[in-house]
Amino acid sequence: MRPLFAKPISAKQATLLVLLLLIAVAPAFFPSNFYYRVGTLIFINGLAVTGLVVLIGYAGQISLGHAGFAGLGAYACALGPVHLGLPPALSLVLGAVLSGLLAWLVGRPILRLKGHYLAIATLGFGVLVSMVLANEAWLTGGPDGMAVADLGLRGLLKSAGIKVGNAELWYWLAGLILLAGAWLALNLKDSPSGRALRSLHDSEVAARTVGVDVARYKLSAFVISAVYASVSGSLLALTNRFVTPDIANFLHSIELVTMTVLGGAGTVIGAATGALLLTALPQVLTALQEYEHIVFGLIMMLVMIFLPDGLLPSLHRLLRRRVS
Amino acid sequence: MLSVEGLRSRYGRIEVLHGVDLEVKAGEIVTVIGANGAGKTTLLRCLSGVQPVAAGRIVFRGDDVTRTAGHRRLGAGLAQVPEGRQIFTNLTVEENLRLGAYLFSDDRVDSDMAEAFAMFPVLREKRNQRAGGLSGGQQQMLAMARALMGRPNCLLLDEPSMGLAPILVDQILDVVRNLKSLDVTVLLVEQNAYAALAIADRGYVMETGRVTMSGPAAELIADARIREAYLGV
Amino acid sequence: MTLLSVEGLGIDFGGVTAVDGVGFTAEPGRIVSVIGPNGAGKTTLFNMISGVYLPHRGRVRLDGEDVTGLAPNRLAERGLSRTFQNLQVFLRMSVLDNVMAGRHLAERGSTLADLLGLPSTRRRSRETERAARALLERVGLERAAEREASALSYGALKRLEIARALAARPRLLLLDEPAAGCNPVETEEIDALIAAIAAEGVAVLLVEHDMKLVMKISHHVVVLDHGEKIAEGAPEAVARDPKVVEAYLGAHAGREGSHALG
Amino acid sequence: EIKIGSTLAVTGGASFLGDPEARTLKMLVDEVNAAGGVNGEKLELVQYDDGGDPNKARTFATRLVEDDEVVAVIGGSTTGATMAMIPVFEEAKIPFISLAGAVVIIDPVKKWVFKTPHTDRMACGKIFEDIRKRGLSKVGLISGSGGFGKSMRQQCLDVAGSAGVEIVADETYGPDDADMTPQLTKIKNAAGVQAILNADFGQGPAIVTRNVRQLGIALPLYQSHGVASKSFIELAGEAAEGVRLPASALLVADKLPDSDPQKAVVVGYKAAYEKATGEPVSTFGGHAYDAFQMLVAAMKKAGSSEPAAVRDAIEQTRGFMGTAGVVNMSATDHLGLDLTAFRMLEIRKGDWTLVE
Amino acid sequence: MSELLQFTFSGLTVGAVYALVALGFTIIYNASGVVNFAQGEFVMLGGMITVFAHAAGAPLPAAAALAVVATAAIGILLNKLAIERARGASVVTLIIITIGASIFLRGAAQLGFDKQLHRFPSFSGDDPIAIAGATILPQSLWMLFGAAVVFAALYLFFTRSLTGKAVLATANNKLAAQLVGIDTDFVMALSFGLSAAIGALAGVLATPITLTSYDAGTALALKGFAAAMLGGMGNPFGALVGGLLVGLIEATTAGYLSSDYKDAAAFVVILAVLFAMPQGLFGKSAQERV
Ligand SMILES: Nc1ncnc2c1ncn2[C@@H]1O[C@H](COP(=O)(O)OP(=O)(O)OP(=O)(O)O)[C@@H](O)[C@H]1O
Ligand SMILES: Nc1ncnc2c1ncn2[C@@H]1O[C@H](COP(=O)(O)OP(=O)(O)OP(=O)(O)O)[C@@H](O)[C@H]1O
Ligand SMILES: [Mg+2]
Ligand SMILES: [Mg+2]
Repeated sequence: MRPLFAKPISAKQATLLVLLLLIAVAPAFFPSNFYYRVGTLIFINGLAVTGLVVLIGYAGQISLGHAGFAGLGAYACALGPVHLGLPPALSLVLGAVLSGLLAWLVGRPILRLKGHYLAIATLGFGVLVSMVLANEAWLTGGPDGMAVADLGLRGLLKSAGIKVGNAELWYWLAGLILLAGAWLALNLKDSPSGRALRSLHDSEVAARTVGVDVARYKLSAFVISAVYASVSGSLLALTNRFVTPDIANFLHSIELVTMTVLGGAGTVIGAATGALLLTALPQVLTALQEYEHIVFGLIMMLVMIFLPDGLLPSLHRLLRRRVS
Repeated sequence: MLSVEGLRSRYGRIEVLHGVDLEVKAGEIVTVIGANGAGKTTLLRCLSGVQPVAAGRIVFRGDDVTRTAGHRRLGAGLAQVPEGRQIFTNLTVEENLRLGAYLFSDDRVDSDMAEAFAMFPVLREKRNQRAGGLSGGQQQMLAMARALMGRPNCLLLDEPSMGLAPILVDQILDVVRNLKSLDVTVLLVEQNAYAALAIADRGYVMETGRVTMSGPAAELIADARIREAYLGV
Repeated sequence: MTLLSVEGLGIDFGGVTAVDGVGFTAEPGRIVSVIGPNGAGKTTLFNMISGVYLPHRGRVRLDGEDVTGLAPNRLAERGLSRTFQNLQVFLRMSVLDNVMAGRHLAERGSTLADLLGLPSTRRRSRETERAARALLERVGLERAAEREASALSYGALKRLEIARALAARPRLLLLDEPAAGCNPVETEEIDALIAAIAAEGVAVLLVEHDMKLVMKISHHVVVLDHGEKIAEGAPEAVARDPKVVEAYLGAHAGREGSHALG
Repeated sequence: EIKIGSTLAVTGGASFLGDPEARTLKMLVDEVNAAGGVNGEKLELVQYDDGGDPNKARTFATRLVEDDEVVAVIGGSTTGATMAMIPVFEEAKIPFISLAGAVVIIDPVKKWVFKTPHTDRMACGKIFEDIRKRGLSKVGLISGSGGFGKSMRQQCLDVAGSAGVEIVADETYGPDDADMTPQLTKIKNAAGVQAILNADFGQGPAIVTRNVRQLGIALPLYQSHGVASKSFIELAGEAAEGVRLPASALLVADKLPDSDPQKAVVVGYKAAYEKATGEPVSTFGGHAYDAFQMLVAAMKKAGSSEPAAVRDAIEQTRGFMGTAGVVNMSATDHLGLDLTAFRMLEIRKGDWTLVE
Repeated sequence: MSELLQFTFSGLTVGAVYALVALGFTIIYNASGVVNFAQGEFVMLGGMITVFAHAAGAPLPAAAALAVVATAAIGILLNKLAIERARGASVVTLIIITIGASIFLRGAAQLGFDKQLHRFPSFSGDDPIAIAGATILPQSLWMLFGAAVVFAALYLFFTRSLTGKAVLATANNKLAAQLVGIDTDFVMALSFGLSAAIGALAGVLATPITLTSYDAGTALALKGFAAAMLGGMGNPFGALVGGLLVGLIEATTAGYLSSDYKDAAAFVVILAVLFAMPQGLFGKSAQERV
């Protein structure tokens, strides 16, 4: 038998390992409970961004409307318990299914568009969703939002004799879900479907001639990323216990895409990095008071200028150059 | 006219030119032959200033142009017909040609364009069509014609006969030969090595980023190693 | 039964007829070359046969069945595979992944299974990889397997496309100027490769301006000019056809062509 | 040292709420510290900018509680942000005084949550009262589609019946819209319309006011308390003549009769604010002023900065004179203002005047 | 009837703003394929600089001219310091840089100016012009006029001038542009300068009607972008028509249907048009041959 270490671990295993270590070890350095909250937000954003890696990084299809799906997921968790009497966890699943279905429906016509036209169409879709959420106050509480039921996990754990703080609990829950999401996306990358997605990214004609059903694969990437966004939105609503239509705002969509590209659109670990940067940075920059936005914009530009392939891939390349 | 000393260039961290020396005298036709991936295209890209030079010197008409911006070299008379044609697919044929003479005023453009059309009548037929709709060979003609619009005194040709029908291959090589009579210096990269050597004064052989052989074209054509490795006879 | 038969195929672009009334057939194990001057309509013909363009007139039949206007991926499912004159490589993927993508039809499965990384998926991936590496060896790119495709030289990309097209195990292979950008020695390697592919029972359609190659390996030659078929037949006969010599070969190449025939 | 937290919409669409609020808090903290602090301890203000985004507000709320360990929080410029933060403070048991408008914040009463601004329901009531006084009853409503406008629209629709007013047209516009003539044309053509009410803050009301003039509509135009700042008059220009709105006494501080019990407070704050910032005072800064003074008074009264003690003291606030009026809190009323606190103002010759 | 006319006037007023913003997008897009997310900030700067220069005592025309020139300079700087440095980066990367730039400019405006809403006097007063029972403000006519002039200038630039062709060539194939002697850095600087100037002009013309503040750019950019896509990105005529169309759709929806969903109507129309014409109304298909 060959010794274990003789076989280098694959990129997929390395990514998962790094993520797992980061999630598990970080709390040791948390000065206060507040950092659990930031960590939770990073994981929740990271999840949506991982979905966008599938859509943007693998398949090369842009979307400026994914906050719309996050909004659906969030409001599913808000409305399910109130209007249908569903438990929140089930509402999350229902939201994901609905988002997937909606993505499947609108994806067909929308994904025939390319580049900026695809961007504006998805943006339009997102705007429509957020408008419905804001306007149909009888259902959604309007722009001022509505309260969301408790997930009830903490109570469950308590009755099982496990006591854990709310912030901590959400940290671990979101971390686990992000890991699961990353695992799925990584599986996909080097699978036959992943190759089909990446091939149509580079040349649709060539992808067609090797037999790839381009429309179908684009659609599946769109549906997958919509489900990711929806789950991420549900988690955000559940951890906040409150939701407003802002979650479906197009600025949120742009933020998600920015995270995706900033970290490095093609890779899951890059996406997580982008989520980390854009989520944590504003917290760090609060010290700068009114200079916050200037510095934030500046950092975004600098990262993209000096690390044009995104934070992680570029750093990786730099390091390799150093070594060789 | 054009001399290159110790030229090195890399893509990212991979060096693909490892110190190339080469010299083209005024009025000469010099050809570079070599296998796929030898670095011929990279060499021409360096000469035109669209590929960074890591080390070495490029001297054009007595001036060191190693760090000169690409569009300045064109002003000095150095033009290129690039690999893969690189035409402006969204512009019309005529606009492509007009941009070939970008640095020059309108007055000489009309006559030059008429010459180009005379050389490749197809282009006249398609003058108002989007260049992206042209067939591969027609695009190659357009690339050649566009470069000539700039009235270069030194022309770099990267596989100008690629994708051309045999009739046109002959014609292109005739054009190249004629350039000599117009005092245009030519550096020709060509896979059709036999034909290239036939019209060239001198030749260089490149292998994996280095010049491994050089000499008068007639000598190279007769060289057994070259005949076996590049001419296939 | 005839594998491919093309009947009266034609298409116009904005009033200009690019191809008109072209017909011919192709059989397993045989190489049919399509030659003609630049702009004669060869690539357009390929685009119509492979489903990239929708023909305005005429029929394409595979195994006698009308497949005109079918999407390229549907045609690929029926065993048609091709390369491109204007390279269409998956530039951001590795060389190996390019060829693996070429085996899409054989390796595809449910996307859900791929997401979950089920053993069946991994097994298919492993098989694909083995096949892809073998193909890379066949076109001489085995050492470049892990490189990103965008880092290859033009000639290498041409060969990569051939490997990708072969990965689909086609019954009908369309090659558009496979030897462009290759020197005579490299061209010989390619012609040996094409001959070998045909010998395995694949029907090959070849567009190429290298007359030596065409004359050497074709079983049948179709000549196009201005979108129409002007001649057809055995290579020797076509090369001597005055119409062909005038429209296409020119004096010198005509000589070269007949020279190649010995 | 006593740490007080705040998170406000200093930037973003609601920045003209959050910006004066933030400036006011800074100014007041400095003032108090210069005077020796509270109960012998200096105050420290920890302030964040949530841009009006509820999710950010929630994060900052957690940060204030967990990381900064503040004893009380003032803030939430918008209703959405406030509502998103409430569970955090309720759980952490920290008194929280909101500066946002909607009734839902304090109705039903939440143990740790208070607010200082008038509710939009009160504004509707005040406006309808004035309309009735003029002998009118048919109102065309045009509201912004943001949180403020939406919420006030709903409240106005709710109270219209009991106020004896009929809403004969109900139009909306988006927060970034530049021309409301289509909506106003519809209102103009509505049967029997006698007055127009615009529920919104920000640029919308200025544009509506100009559009009303452009269309030559001669009906009385009412704006909400959301436009109560000098810049509205500047932006709307001449078209603002005759516009009426309910607002706090702050805007007419110097015009109040000396006998007015509120005069001292509003004149004092106005002068201090305008000196400190060089900008005209607005109602919104006043909300922060009220909240801060109430908090400090509560801490003094409790003689401690213990959150629970402070909370109890806030709840016992009686007869506190703020910029919004007299505040009388109780266990069942965490706002403590009544309608008398509102003044009806009219814009004449480019300035606020009291309507009596 | 006068109702419809009023809705049309309203639509044209708003549409002219969108058209001006959309026209600003075309140049940078045509030079680089990049949708410049900071375009809205150029519009904002045009308005804000005019406001503050005017308040500081400059006569309105001088203040406006200063705003246009200063904004153009900021555009050129943005190109020099950011875009040019990211040489060879992908279009998506460049777009993210422009998003960063827009956040930066907004932050800078918030610091350098203030957070208040502003406006300055209309060019020809505020007395509405009455036509058949409907009214339109003179400033709306100024905007329509401005949009028409910018459109005509851009149209001539791209179809008649060699520099215009060089701009198109640079976006189409940068390598080839360099090989024919086009100074692509200059082309980029020029397009950022021009785009910024057009944006600033839009701000100058629109502020008397729309008002402005440090964060007014985002919403304008969104609508302008939508209008440009409706008309077909990169085509000045498309930008003009797209802008006016979006304005008219919004106004008639607000007037005849529901003002709640007037933005929705605009996007529904855009989606419908794109499904039928994937390149917008006047966009050219740029399908590459294989
Ligand atoms: N963009 C790139 N990134 C990395 N490596 C590259 C890139 N382009 C070319 N190379 C490598 O540089 C070497 C030289 O390539 P070049 O294109 O100059 O060869 P060539 O002699 O022109 O070949 P051909 O005859 O096939 O055109 C090759 O090994 C190639 O793989
Ligand atoms: N998409 C298109 N739009 C406009 N014209 C086209 C298009 N495709 C082909 N054509 C025209 O059709 C004719 C045939 O082109 P095609 O590419 O098929 O020629 P070809 O025989 O392959 O030539 P070559 O040997 O140069 O590659 C040409 O005149 C070309 O301009
Ligand atoms: Mg080459
Ligand atoms: Mg062809």
